[in-house]
Amino acid sequence: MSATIDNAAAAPLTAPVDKAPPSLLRRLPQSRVAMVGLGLIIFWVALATLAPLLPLDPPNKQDLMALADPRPSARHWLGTDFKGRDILSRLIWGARTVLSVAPLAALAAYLVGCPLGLAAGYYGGKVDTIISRISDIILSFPIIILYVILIANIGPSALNIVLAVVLTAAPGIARIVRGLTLEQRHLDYIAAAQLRRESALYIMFIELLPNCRGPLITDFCLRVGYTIITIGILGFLGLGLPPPDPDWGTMVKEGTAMISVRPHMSLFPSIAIVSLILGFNLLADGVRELSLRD
Amino acid sequence: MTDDRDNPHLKTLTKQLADGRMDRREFIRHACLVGISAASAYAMAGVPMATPAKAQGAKGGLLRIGTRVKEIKSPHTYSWGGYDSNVSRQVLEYLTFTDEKGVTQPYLFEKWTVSPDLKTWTFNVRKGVKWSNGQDFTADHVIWNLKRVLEPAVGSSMIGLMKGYMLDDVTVDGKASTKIWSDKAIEKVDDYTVRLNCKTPQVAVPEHLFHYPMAIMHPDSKGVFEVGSLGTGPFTLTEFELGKKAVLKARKDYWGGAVGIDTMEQIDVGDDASAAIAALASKQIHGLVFADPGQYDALKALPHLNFYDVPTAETGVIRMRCDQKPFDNPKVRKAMRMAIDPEVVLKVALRGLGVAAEHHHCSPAHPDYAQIPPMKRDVAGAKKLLAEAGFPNGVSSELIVPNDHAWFQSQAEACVEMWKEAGITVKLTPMPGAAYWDVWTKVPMGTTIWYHRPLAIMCLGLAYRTGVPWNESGYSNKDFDAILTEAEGTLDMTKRKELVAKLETIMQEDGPLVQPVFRSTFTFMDKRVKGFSMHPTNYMFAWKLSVDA
Amino acid sequence: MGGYIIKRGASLILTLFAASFLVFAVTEFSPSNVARKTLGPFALQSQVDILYEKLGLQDPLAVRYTRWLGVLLGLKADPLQDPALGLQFKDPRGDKYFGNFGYSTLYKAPVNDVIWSRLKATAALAGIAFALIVPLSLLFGVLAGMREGSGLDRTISVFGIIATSVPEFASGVFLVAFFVVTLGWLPGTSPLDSGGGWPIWSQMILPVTVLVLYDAGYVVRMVRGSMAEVMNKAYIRTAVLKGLPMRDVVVRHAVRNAMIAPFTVILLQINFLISGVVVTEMVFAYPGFGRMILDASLFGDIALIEAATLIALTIAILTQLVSDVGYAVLNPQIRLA
Amino acid sequence: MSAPPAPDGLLVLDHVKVEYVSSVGAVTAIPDLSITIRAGESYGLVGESGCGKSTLLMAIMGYLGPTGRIANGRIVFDGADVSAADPASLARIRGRGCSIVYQDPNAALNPTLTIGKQLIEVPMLHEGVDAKTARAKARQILTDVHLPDPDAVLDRYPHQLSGGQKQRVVIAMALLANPKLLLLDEPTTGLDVTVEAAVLDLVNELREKYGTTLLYISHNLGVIAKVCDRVGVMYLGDLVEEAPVHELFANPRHPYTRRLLACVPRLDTDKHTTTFLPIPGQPPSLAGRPRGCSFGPRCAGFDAPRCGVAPIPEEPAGPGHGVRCVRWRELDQFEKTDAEHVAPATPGVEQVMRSADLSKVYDLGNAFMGFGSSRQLIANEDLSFQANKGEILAIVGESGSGKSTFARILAGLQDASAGKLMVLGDDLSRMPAHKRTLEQLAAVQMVFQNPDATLNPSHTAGFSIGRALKKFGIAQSRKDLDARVKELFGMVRLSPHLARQRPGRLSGGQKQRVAIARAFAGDPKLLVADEPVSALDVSVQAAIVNLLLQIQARNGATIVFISHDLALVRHLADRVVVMYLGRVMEMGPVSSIFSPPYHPYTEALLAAVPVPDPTVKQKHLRLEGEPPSPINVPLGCRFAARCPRKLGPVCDETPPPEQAAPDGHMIACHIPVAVLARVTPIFQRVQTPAGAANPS
Repeated sequence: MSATIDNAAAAPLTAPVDKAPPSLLRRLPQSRVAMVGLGLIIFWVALATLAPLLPLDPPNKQDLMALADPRPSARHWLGTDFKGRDILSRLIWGARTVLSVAPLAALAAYLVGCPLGLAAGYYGGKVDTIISRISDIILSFPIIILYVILIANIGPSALNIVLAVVLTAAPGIARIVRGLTLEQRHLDYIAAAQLRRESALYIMFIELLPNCRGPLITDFCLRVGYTIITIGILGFLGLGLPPPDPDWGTMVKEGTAMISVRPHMSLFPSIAIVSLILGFNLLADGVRELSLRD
Repeated sequence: MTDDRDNPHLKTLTKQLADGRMDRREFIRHACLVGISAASAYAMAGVPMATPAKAQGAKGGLLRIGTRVKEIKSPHTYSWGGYDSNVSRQVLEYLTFTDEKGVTQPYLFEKWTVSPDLKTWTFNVRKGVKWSNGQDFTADHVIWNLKRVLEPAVGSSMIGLMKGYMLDDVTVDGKASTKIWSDKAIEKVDDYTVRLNCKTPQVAVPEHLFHYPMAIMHPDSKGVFEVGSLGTGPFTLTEFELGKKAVLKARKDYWGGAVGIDTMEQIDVGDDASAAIAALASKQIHGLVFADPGQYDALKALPHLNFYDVPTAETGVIRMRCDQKPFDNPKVRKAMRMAIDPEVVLKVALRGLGVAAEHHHCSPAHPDYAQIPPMKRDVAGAKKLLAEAGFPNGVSSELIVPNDHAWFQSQAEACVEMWKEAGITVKLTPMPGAAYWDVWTKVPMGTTIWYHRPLAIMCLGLAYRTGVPWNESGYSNKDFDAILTEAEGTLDMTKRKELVAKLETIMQEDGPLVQPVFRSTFTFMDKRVKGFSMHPTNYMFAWKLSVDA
Repeated sequence: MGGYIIKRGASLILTLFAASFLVFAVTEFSPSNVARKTLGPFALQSQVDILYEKLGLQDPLAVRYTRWLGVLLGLKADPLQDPALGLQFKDPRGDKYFGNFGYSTLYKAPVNDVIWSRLKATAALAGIAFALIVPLSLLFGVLAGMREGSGLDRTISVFGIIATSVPEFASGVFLVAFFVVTLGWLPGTSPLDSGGGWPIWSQMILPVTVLVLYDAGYVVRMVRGSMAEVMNKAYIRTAVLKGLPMRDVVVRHAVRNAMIAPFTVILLQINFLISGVVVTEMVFAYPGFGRMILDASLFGDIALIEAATLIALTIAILTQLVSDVGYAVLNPQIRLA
Repeated sequence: MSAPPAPDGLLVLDHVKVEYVSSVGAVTAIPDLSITIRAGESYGLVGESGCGKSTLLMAIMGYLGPTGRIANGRIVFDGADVSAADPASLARIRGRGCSIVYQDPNAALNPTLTIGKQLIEVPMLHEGVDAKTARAKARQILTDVHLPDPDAVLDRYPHQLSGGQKQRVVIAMALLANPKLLLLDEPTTGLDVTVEAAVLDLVNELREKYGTTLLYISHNLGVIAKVCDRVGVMYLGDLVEEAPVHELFANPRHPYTRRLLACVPRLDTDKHTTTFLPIPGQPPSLAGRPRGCSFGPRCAGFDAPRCGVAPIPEEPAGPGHGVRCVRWRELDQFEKTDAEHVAPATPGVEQVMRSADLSKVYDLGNAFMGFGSSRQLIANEDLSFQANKGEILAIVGESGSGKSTFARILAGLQDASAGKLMVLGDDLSRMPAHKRTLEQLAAVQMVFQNPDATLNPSHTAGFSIGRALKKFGIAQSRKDLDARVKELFGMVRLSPHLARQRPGRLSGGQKQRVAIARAFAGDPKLLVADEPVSALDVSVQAAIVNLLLQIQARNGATIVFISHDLALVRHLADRVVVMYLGRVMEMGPVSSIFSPPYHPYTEALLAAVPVPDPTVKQKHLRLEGEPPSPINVPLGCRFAARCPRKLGPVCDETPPPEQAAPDGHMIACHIPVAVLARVTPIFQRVQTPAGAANPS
């Protein structure tokens, strides 16, 4: 029984029909926050991609000459770590790991979480109960504890980190997708699809999922940021990716002992981590603001 | 002194000293081992005896040491001397005392004599030692402790150490076990005399008695150490909180004399290297039990600290399983060694705090060390050997690195870089220390801590003799075993060194290990702490210390 | 209401049950076994084998899990405490009682002796941090969300986002470098012991700061978001157009509604603070719950991991319950069922 | 309008210009508007969505938000310039001079505070009285707005009240400030028609009692006709016409006003006699405001040199009647009063749909593990009616009547609990969509209520039509598909290039056209239309209704039309079913429903309908309370509890008999048909202007 609501009151009048918002991606430049975030991410992606072409020391090469004075110098712009390895090179090569593992892990979590959430939201009933119950159990776990227990037991490797992220993040994603699905499930376009007897899979993936993309893009960026923090924490707790290949968290950890005399050893890796996380968080924030503006 | 002159071993030893077959240091060490008093030994060697760090007199005050406060309940089954025994060490004492130079001296045993065949050891219990409840310390107490640690059900690692000369293998319910080889093995001569009758000759018995699980407990304790436990030592444990701190209060009636401080607190600073540094920097603690090479630079920069170090035979052996490909081929094993420059490892992993080793586990700190030509790094040679072994394209393997010794990883990383140049690809896999001990004899390549042991042949015998429990590499070489057995029965130092040289050569050519460095153990203490010296096994003796206000 | 409590209680037990089994299964992947961990690295393999068999470690997972559960529920005696093993493992509470988490192989002590003091220490840290996070986040969140898009809002939002982007280990490390090493104003570690000349309150400052910085950033943003949303609601317009001064509009009409959504999030922080402080505890050598879990996990101390998991989960689920009840109190439209 | 502000104006808007500022620049919402409202007057502002009427209201209250501003002109209230007021005096004006009643009472009340707390704030703040006095005052006002048990209401939270009660609370809140001017912003939109009528009665009553001046904003001309003395018509921020209410309805002078009135369904016409005259095109965006006359681009009489250059001045068209049109005198030359009349489809005798004792019962929760009692919601009970080929069967009723449930069962979105539902010979009562054959699915399609939800925002407008064509096997190849989609777009009068647009770029009317095209993709024999136009502006609604009638005339489909709008039903239905709480109260041919004998419920509904004609007088008949919850249904007649003609216990205890009246007219009531027939008709014309037809 509701009629159109003329709520042009406090907000600007509804967007003109002939100028509906273009896709989120094309509007991204409107958000300064998002652009700063994107800039930070692109900066690291570029460095990571170009790593083999850059005139850098190999990341694991130990420069014995630098052991005496590891501070930043013309030879090593960001100095060396206490094993004589070039920090800049290790940061850039380390970015390759972080930038592949974190998004990959988040993506894998989405591949698991989305179908679960869609099924729970669309089918409801027992399917929903089972999926939600399992999700609840995993989500009740204090997340860091779960990571520590998992990684300490199955061992630190890129694959295992991906597995751990999937296990811990998929339920959260499923919950979000379920919520978004529930919002839509009773909308008329779903009914219309049912009335032409579309299959459940079709409705879930073609009709429902695309409409979840706004919140999911935001969530994805946040999750990548959080995964980077997690990988950093695991490295810091000594559960990082196996040595000697550079891992940002491990670099911070290794540098902390020297913080009072050689602060650059943990300062630069920390800045790297913070900048990349900030990038994803800012992007997420910008995207969210933009999608709220619709 | 008269007793010393009667010592049956004196003649051999003095002769060797006179012939120059044994240096003065070795003479003193051996003389002490066989029961000659340190004073006599030093005198005979013509070395002025360094005044042992004496207690500074009762000045009072509080000493706070950063460590990990681990479980301490069962001293006889301690698994590592570094942390757990340093709490009980202040309360429970040992029968002998091995100083930082490796010289074993009397302690609760006032003196001892040994038969010429090195099988019968007679120990005199020091009189006047009183338990903290006032009771006298007697031979019965000693025997109770000895028997207890050799009881398989107790699970003390003393079994491993004394098995060769005190225990027989037996089968109980189809399971391998051990028992004391003879009813008379541990003999009470009188209230203040104990005799050990060994199955085989053994020169190192007094050193073994200083092994950390051999803490002397009161029989009433039933082997449990806790707050208020009886001990003969200078302190009593008054407070203990796992993972937090242990508080020890000085006894007024300690047999050894005045105790320098009133209270010792051992504070748990965690595993994080930076937390310990922060605690020292903010003067929350006076010093650390020991420091890691990774902390060295930072601590050196703190002006209120003194640096203490001592060279040791402690090392991290990268051992290869000889029954697994590709290490079943001795050429591959040798190539692994040839690709390494120990000096690089020393610099990178130990900040130079140690000595370069020669891949044979015998240290210049060992008296029976023999100087042989060091292995030079030879990348081309290593490649050639690999090609000969059938690996022209190099080999690859996985190296397990237990993460409870931070410098192991630095060592491994340095090695990986050098191996890479020789076409050897090694993947590092860190593992919690606890987990490593379940696989340490199984993985193809692993890094194992070998603590300081007084003799080179002890190390070789424990780790590389065919079939012994701690032979982690599965190494089996008949020649090696034969020479080793011969060396163990040879008291003549020159001869023994010749044998050891052969063993060292076999290790370098055929052995299962890459062993680039021996480390010095070191620590930092507040300059106000007086009387401290670094012990190679990180033992602390708080009663000798004092703290300036 | 009675039905509600029974329902929640049943779900709590079910969750604990499932989670404990999950953890049990995960620790299967851990190398080494209880016998080796109990006896330590230098015990002979034969000794380990004897204990292995005596403890029934060769049994299938389900059998061992049932046995563990039996010990926990007080139906079975803890096998490690069997004096026949000669392990000197003795729990002063007896070997058979409800809530017997068994024996920690890492600390060689009953789990109940180890775990509660850690929890207390962490609770103190978490409590202080929480007591700061909540008012700070509410204040800044409300200030920012009150006027969306204002300069104050942007400043607070940017600070919030930066704060959440700095992992605890990074901020911890730099706070130490600055306040401990450079200035010498604060102690570098927090052993919760005043013996080193630093009173305990001074030892709490840095860990609490690290937690507050990281966490408040997040909560501020939540509160801000909710506040901004509420400020756009029609009933706020109603309040303004009633002629209420801005302060009354915010305090009386906006804040309570703005609290509804972040309330759950705020309570979830307790959960995070109890277990997620592991990094902070590592940096400051704080003798807490998180560090204990890390140690236990690295060592593979199943009994301790299980106990810690169950306790953390119970806290988490109770927090959730409190948040649901509180949610219903804040929001009269919700009925608990 | 442009006359100098009258000295007796309580509220004077003097050349007000309102802008919204954004990063891309300022957008003018109201270019230049002047109104004077005299004390004691009831002024109505009418216009379609986006015309700026709410913006104007907020400008008067000084609450344009951070982006809005009054760029020019003055708003003088009771001698004080609102547009220049400081916050304190603004607060004083808001609190004591000028109160507002909002459109959506659900949103306007703070959900976490009790009604009492929200009410007593006002006197405590503005009169400085203590809480007790304030509460007494609040209680008094609640009594004035006829809320039963005001003490209980004071202690309740908003969600514990019904929509109508909440709107009464909002009105009470506004009255508490003793305002001189009461602004009402669509206060009855979203309420059921019987509730709406009661609220409007209240407004009129209070106006008489307190002598408050009213400014009433609505899109509903019927409501305006009921409560206002003077009316202004807004289009795109301009006041295009202003006149006393009778004058405006009798002699509309602006082309827009005329078109608007021609789009409104009336109770005295139907599809056979009249065709709606929709306005071509759609309103431009504010940013694309045309030069000259804002209505120019859509006006049949647009004459560029005269209309498209300068702002149009206001011209007097009678006493108190102003119009902004330069050609108002020439209206008859270009305004057709009669559009091309489309002959509606002729109903056949062939039965397409028949329901027999159809029931739908929802089990509300198996409470957890047997705790709590399980409850049932009876949505439909014993529905028995039929629809023939080419017929429009309308089902009317207020919210909760179960009409949408029936629609969903019919379409296959739900299954029934009992009874039969024969469609083209098959019983579909227990055959939801996934069990139906493709032929059965194609035969029954549905058009939904909410244009914003009917199309998937992620897919193009043509996408779902293409899917339907493919699924129903009508077209497979890309080429065929494109051709068919184009054809269907043509059928619903949409440019084919819109098929490639996403719904975000379509207007509500366009979306509903796409939805109709989609429903007709499979050439259905039966179309279920669930309130397809209720969310649309009246001019758009008219166009969609015309479209539906045209399509039906062409392909002879049967339409089951669900609606709450009796006037619209009067216009297009052939037969009508009146439902209340899941049961049929009355049914029959459309004309029989709108004349005696009435079912008492139908009678009350008709008495409540807002008629867009101030000359029609309705019989005063109001229902007590609001429809009870369908969870605890009475045993006897569903309507007994609210029935003004209740006989006694028999109504409560015995289900009413289904009495037959002539022409297949059925009334389910205990009162004999003969008695029911002895009532006066609901609608009486007071003064009949020339040319108006006799209301039925």
